[in-house]
Amino acid sequence: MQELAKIYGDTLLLDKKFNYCPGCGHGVVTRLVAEAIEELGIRQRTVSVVGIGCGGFSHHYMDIDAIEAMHGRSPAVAIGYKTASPDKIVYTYQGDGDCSAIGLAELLHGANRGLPVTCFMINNNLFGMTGGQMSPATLENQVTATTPKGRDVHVHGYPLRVPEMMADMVGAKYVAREAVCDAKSIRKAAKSVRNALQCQIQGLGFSFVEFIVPCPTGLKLSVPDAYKWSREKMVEYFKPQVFKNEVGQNNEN
Amino acid sequence: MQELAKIYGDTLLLDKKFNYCPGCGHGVVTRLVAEAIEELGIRQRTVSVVGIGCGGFSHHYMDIDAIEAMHGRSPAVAIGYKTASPDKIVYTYQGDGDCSAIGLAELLHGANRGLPVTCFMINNNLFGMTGGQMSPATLENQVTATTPKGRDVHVHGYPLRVPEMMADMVGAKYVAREAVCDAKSIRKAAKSVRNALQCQIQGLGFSFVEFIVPCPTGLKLSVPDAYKWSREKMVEYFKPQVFKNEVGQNNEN
Amino acid sequence: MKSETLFLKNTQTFAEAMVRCGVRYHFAYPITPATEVMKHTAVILPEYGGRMVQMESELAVANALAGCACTGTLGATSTSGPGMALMQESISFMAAGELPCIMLDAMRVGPGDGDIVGAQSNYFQATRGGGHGDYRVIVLAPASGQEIVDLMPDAVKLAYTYRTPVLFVIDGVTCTMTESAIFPEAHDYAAGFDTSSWAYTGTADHEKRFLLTGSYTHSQGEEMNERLRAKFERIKEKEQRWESIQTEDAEVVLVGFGIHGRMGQDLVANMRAQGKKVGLIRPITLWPFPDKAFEQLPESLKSVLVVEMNHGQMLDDVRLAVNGRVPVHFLGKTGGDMPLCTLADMTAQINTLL
Amino acid sequence: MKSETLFLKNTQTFAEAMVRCGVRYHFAYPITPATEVMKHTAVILPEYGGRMVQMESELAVANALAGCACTGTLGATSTSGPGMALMQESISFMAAGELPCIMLDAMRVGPGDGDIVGAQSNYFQATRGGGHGDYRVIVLAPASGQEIVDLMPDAVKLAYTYRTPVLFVIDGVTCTMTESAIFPEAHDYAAGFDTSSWAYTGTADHEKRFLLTGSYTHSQGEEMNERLRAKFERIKEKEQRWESIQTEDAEVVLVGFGIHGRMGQDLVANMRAQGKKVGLIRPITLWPFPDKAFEQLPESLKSVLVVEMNHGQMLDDVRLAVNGRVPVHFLGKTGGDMPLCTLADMTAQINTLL
Amino acid sequence: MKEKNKKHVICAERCKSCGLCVEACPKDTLAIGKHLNSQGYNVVEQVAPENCVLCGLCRIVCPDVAIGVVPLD
Amino acid sequence: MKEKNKKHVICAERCKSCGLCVEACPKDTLAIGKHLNSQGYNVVEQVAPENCVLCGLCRIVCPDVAIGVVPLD
Amino acid sequence: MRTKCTFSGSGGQGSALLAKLVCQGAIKQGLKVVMTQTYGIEQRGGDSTGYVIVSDNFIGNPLVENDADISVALSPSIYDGCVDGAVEGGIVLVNSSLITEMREREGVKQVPISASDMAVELGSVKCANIVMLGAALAATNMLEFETVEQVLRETLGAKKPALLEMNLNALERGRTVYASAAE
Amino acid sequence: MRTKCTFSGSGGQGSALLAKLVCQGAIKQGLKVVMTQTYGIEQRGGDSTGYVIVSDNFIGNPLVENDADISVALSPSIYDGCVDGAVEGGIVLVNSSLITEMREREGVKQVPISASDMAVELGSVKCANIVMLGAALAATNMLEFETVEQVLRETLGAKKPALLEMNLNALERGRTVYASAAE
Ligand SMILES: Cc1ncc(C[n+]2csc(CCOP(=O)(O)OP(=O)(O)O)c2C)c(N)n1
Ligand SMILES: Cc1ncc(C[n+]2csc(CCOP(=O)(O)OP(=O)(O)O)c2C)c(N)n1
Ligand code: SF4
Ligand code: SF4
Ligand code: SF4
Ligand code: SF4
Ligand code: SF4
Ligand code: SF4
Ligand SMILES: [Mg+2]
Ligand SMILES: [Mg+2]
Repeated sequence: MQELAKIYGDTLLLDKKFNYCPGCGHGVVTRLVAEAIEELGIRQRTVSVVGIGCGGFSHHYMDIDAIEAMHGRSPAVAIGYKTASPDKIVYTYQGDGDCSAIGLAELLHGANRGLPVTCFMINNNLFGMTGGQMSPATLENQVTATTPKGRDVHVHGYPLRVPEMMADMVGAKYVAREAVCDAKSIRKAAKSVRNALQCQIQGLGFSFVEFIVPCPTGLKLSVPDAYKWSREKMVEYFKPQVFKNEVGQNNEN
Repeated sequence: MQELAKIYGDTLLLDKKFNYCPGCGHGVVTRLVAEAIEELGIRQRTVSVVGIGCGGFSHHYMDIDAIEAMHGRSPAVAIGYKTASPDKIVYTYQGDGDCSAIGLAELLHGANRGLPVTCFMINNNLFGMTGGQMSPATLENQVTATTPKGRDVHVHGYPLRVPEMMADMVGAKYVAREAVCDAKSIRKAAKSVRNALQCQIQGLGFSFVEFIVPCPTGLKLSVPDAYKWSREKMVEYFKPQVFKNEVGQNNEN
Repeated sequence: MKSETLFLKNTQTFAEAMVRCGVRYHFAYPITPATEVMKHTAVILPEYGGRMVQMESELAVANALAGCACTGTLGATSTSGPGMALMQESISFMAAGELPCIMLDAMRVGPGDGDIVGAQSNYFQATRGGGHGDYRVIVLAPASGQEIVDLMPDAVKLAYTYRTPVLFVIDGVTCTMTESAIFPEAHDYAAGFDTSSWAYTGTADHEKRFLLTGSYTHSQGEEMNERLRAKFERIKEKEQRWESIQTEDAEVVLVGFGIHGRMGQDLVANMRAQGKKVGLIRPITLWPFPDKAFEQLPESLKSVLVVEMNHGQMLDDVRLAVNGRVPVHFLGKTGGDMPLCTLADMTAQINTLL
Repeated sequence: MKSETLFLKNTQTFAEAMVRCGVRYHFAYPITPATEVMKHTAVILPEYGGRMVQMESELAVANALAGCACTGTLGATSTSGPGMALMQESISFMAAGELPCIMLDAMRVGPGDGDIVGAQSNYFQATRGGGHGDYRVIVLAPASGQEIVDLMPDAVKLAYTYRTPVLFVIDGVTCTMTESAIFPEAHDYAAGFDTSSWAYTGTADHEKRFLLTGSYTHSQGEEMNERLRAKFERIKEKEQRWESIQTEDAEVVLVGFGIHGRMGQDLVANMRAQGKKVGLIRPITLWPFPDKAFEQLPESLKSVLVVEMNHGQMLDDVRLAVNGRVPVHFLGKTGGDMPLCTLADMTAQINTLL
Repeated sequence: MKEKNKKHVICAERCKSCGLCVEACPKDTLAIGKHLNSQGYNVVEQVAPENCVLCGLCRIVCPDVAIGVVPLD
Repeated sequence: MKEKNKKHVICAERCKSCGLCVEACPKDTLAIGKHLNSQGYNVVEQVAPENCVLCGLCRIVCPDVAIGVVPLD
Repeated sequence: MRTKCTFSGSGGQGSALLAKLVCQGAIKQGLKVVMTQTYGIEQRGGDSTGYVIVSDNFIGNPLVENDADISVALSPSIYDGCVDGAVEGGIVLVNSSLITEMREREGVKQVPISASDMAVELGSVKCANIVMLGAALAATNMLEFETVEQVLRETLGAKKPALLEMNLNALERGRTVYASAAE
Repeated sequence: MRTKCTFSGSGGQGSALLAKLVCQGAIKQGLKVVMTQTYGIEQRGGDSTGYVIVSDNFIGNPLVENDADISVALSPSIYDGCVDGAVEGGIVLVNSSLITEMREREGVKQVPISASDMAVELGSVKCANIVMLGAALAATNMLEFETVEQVLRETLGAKKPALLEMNLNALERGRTVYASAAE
């Protein structure tokens, strides 16, 4: 740990073990966010507004201030915060349920408002914390705790694609979907995290990144199978792509 | 009145005078909806779920059952209704504030769910009933009761385009934006009203029509000026178009 | 479904009971510890021709429930405190619109998002409401799986007789307890009620109807309020439910609902065995609060002890019912690994009062 | 801003008062009769370097307000009953997270969406809350434009001293009344409080901080609740406010808040002029309820009359305070063209009690 | 080109004097009149009924269902 | 092709035995070992350290920040 | 001294302005004043009433609860309410140009004034409210006539000097006409 | 008669199953039974405890409030809680394969049983909980031994006959070993 700490710097608090399940995709995204904060040198002026869900723990592993908002309301909290303190860097860290089920209005209105805040949506395609229920991102016919015969799209609709809904919004300046399912996709995701925060630092406007991550526990799959499933099924429907990038900055590595 | 009643049939209750302001676009849309119900022969099995706003009065002028939902929640009410009574025809009649400010989540999730219900959004680009405040559809720099110096897009975002957000939703089968600003656009709008209800009658899925209408009172303009303003300014930003039409039916006139 | 005895978690018992009594549509959004209810109805409702519909939020849930009720059909929901907070708007709407439905608050610790362990801190929320205006809903507080089963037919009847939401409040400890309950033969109690005089089912067989809770003329608003006021008075008069145990000669009466009421049964037995004159009043309806239970308190009574899994909420209602006749004491806690007072705590406290 | 006398609608007075006392961010969503407040702040806040931010809903409003408070900055909102219902979740959150802010409920008739005429039917919502868990917020009930101005500095101080939302409840009749108020020189009372010990402003000058109201260990939940319980007790002890008029020898005491309390002033004067021994208690804080006002009720007292613009809500608190010593009567109505009892109604009722 | 079996009607009680039909009429047959209805509005009237072609445009644009072309009986 | 000044490290206490690094390693140098850490997980270990090319892929994929390549000091 | 006033009319007749002018006059004279209004959903026009209480001490009860000392009825639709809303011994000023049928109420003095006609004579039907204001001042002595003149000057003077002239005349006309109309 | 039981272990040790089997046995014998569980956020594994009360009459208080008559401690992490949670005169069955350090508590009888080792011998460490069940039955007489055998047969018999055999052996082993272990 001490040794690893060298490469991570001050943001990541390695003395706190992640209490995510083994293999949980939140672990990777949490690390990527911490790395970007460290690299961008914004740790001391960054505040995380986390959602209710497994990702709510993410801030415990970083040396930054944090606010655990009510379920789904992080974007509104972030807007209130940023209004009063425009010099701070504010990002939300929300699950797909938090962000796109109960919190859809706050997210989309937040995006449309265009204040420079950043929303990260960690899409593990179900409600992890509450025990693996269907979320808006659950795939057609997927069995979950609340869809014992699989998601019936005639009752519960098709899986909801979120960044696609921001395409038309002028105030949204960086919008991307990334996957966190193998080394290559993780490297790409790291870039989007930086871009999204950079977008805020430059005061351009709203930024958003969705991450496709596996929740082995909720999927009731072994860790490798959960990753395989996400790589194959999830990424097919939720295509990773950068929808919008108005960040002037040139971003290497 | 008696004489006019001949051409309108049973749905429109002409003995009740509209209590919209002179020139209000709600009057036209209300009539179009009544005409479509009459033509499609669904009066006795149609239920209107109206929003809170000036359009909340729309059902008073029709011989149909109605539910005045809480502000913004009509789509959720309609879904509960349709779930329990799938043979009924259920449409919501909501203002732009009701539908796209406070009620955005219920609308979009409703659309995505894809149950065959119909939502009509009457976009007069402000909150009419409460006295002309900014709505999500208020144009850049437009002066309203709550934007005394005009809508500042850096604080309140750019005007929100709603049907555009449904483009990607499989469950939404008829999606259109119409204008109600002159005879020609009204004729086109009439077609969309029929198509949207037809979409529901055929059980295809969710249908949605936005209507660009003038609110002379809220705009503080004379009636002709309000229509002119809507034709010019509103229609420029909110382009009327049929985004999606999966209604199998051939629709003449 | 024939009569049978099932050993279930009480959340599952709730699901079974409501479906067997006629609920066909269950609208819900996951939240611990209420989620088990929707997991269970997702499995069993299709067998009854019904459906569990997971909505995108509790706001949507409560409004879909209202829409379902408008058709005259019995719907239900289940949630916990944070979800209840989001349903207040629609509960006020349903109360105003006189729409029947069944709701469950599987109470967990607050405030804020709170913890998933049990609590009774939503007593005010349930009985006084956080919605808009003057309104009440009937609140039932069963203390065991069997009582959930036994109260369900009543709940449906109350919902339709008075055209009102009926809210079950069950603390998270009781909700997550597993025990046996005897289910009588399934019976659709809702079907016994004729809703054709009010349901909004289209004008084929009735004159135009509409449900308004606003935008009426001022006088209509007053009429609605007076109609509701009269109905609430009627419910208060006729529907108070409680269990009294050995209050006739008691020196101390324990008052507790849900799990504390249930523990009180043991407490009275234990203390009576020691010759101590202790009685119990266990409110079963929280609204209407069983004021009548307090009407004939005995001369022997020295004090009343209210025990709650919160910081003192039903306490107000007990004090209102006792109205200064004897001192009313309070014992309560919430949060922590043991979010409730133990029997030992209660016993110790009562001993100081005897 | 210098001291000046302004003749304003009381909603505008509220806007002026809060801005002159330090509110810099006003988050709101239109609703009659509260909308005037945001219309006014939209004009004046920019002059103070602040901003009125119209949000997409009351849910967003209340959560933005929480976010603003997290920075230590004083924010405010204004709404009416239906909007209050939607804010319950976040109010519980702010109470749990100990976040200061100023709120206004310009009370209108309910239930459901209700009518835009005035009411006092959100007393329970304000004092008992509809949010999740055991919590309270300070509730102030001014009875005139001048009292709005006079209470505002206190409101800001209370919000920061106790780190809590402070909620003004003003019935729609009083809100839409136009009258003069003397404004003292503007002063930013919020600026006088050091928030650096708790605000979530980044780790540049403090150790990592985080605001949790859930997902804590069970014991943290209990600690939070015990901390809040102690704080609420402190507030109850120290912050009760009320106005008593000629209660010392009264045979009947009238209790009313807001407009009814104000009318009571005339009533007492009129009846005393007729030699009738009538007094008035006008609660100014609704939570904490001024129990102390009822402690030394005179021997002469025969009964208490509670008058509200609702169906009896503060009535509970008055009965709890009187605790059975004398009968407590109630007079109240809501809705209609005249949504409140007139002075004539009140006088007639009191005459039957003398 | 008047169509047979049809006639032009105005429902004075419903008219709110908004003038939209006046603007829409291709034949300039309509104008706001002097007569006040019970709602207090100056009712629109046909000032040149002979020019009316029964095209129905006035009906289409009227937000108050106060005007139109109806069958002769 | 080992880079100089760098070494491969495993933080046994953080490892949750998920196996993702094992899968990701291009050189098959990693395997789940027998040692249990205090969290009760079998810690991953380098079974063929000599083959490690210090490419850092294991670090990238590890969800628990339990493994990686660090400067020699 | 406390005077309760009711100013009622239909949309556009300026009853709210009337109420406001009285308020401003009262403030000028250092009196206490409270104004309440019937208020409705924005879009509906229709009748409106402004209630004003002028007093030399704190006004507890801000309601005019059918005890108006002076009531101005500008249009027929609100006439009944004005008559019922007057106190025993109160005065109702009736715009007899529009209100053609009056009904008796014992103990209430009704004074017909053809305010709209006079206003047309004076230049615009819009100043009928000011005619009534002049009459109301004459009927009650609740304010100095000059104070209200001053208020008119301040509010209209700068922006619309032509209007001011007409309104001052209307005010005066109301005052002088009251005496004769009231016999 | 009323017996309060606590079954504790770490994730995967099957303490909840243990509790459930006791419940099923009780139901079979027509007894009243209530089970409560410590419950947490789904994702966290960790320790878990099942509390069971078996009684021949209605169970008012469903809590085992530090008054367990019989307590099974499967892993070291929950050992302390088991000892503290026993009633005066209660019995704690200690899985001595994993719990190597015991601490004295007066009035509580602690019985070490190397359940995990025995389970390994019997075929799988997973049946350590069943060994303990056998011992618990021997220690308390709260249920007939045969009833629980029957429950095992019904729950495992159909699906997993091989497992059944092992578990029946484990149950028996627990019973016989209890006598000697308890001296
Ligand atoms: C108002 C409210 N409703 C429901 C819940 C229960 N709840 C907690 S987390 C969660 C969803 C978690 O799913 P997601 O946001 O996808 O996060 P994940 O755990 O999958 O990362 C829910 C429904 C709550 N805390 N508050
Ligand atoms: C929860 C809630 N918030 C606010 C209001 C107040 N309100 C009534 S109508 C309305 C907006 C009306 O605007 P829109 O939906 O665009 O309809 P319009 O009147 O313009 O047709 C608002 C904010 C309310 N009734 N309920
Ligand atoms: S439940 Fe899923 S999302 Fe939550 S920590 Fe476990 S693996 Fe991660
Ligand atoms: S306010 Fe606007 S939307 Fe409302 S009725 Fe009047 S014109 Fe129509
Ligand atoms: S029918 Fe045509 S021509 Fe005749 S009045 Fe109407 S718009 Fe004009
Ligand atoms: S459009 Fe209709 S309401 Fe308007 S003037 Fe013509 S007839 Fe009258
Ligand atoms: S650094 Fe590369 S080669 Fe070495 S263990 Fe990690 S993945 Fe394998
Ligand atoms: S990826 Fe990390 S947690 Fe998983 S086995 Fe490898 S080192 Fe351990
Ligand atoms: Mg998720
Ligand atoms: Mg609108």
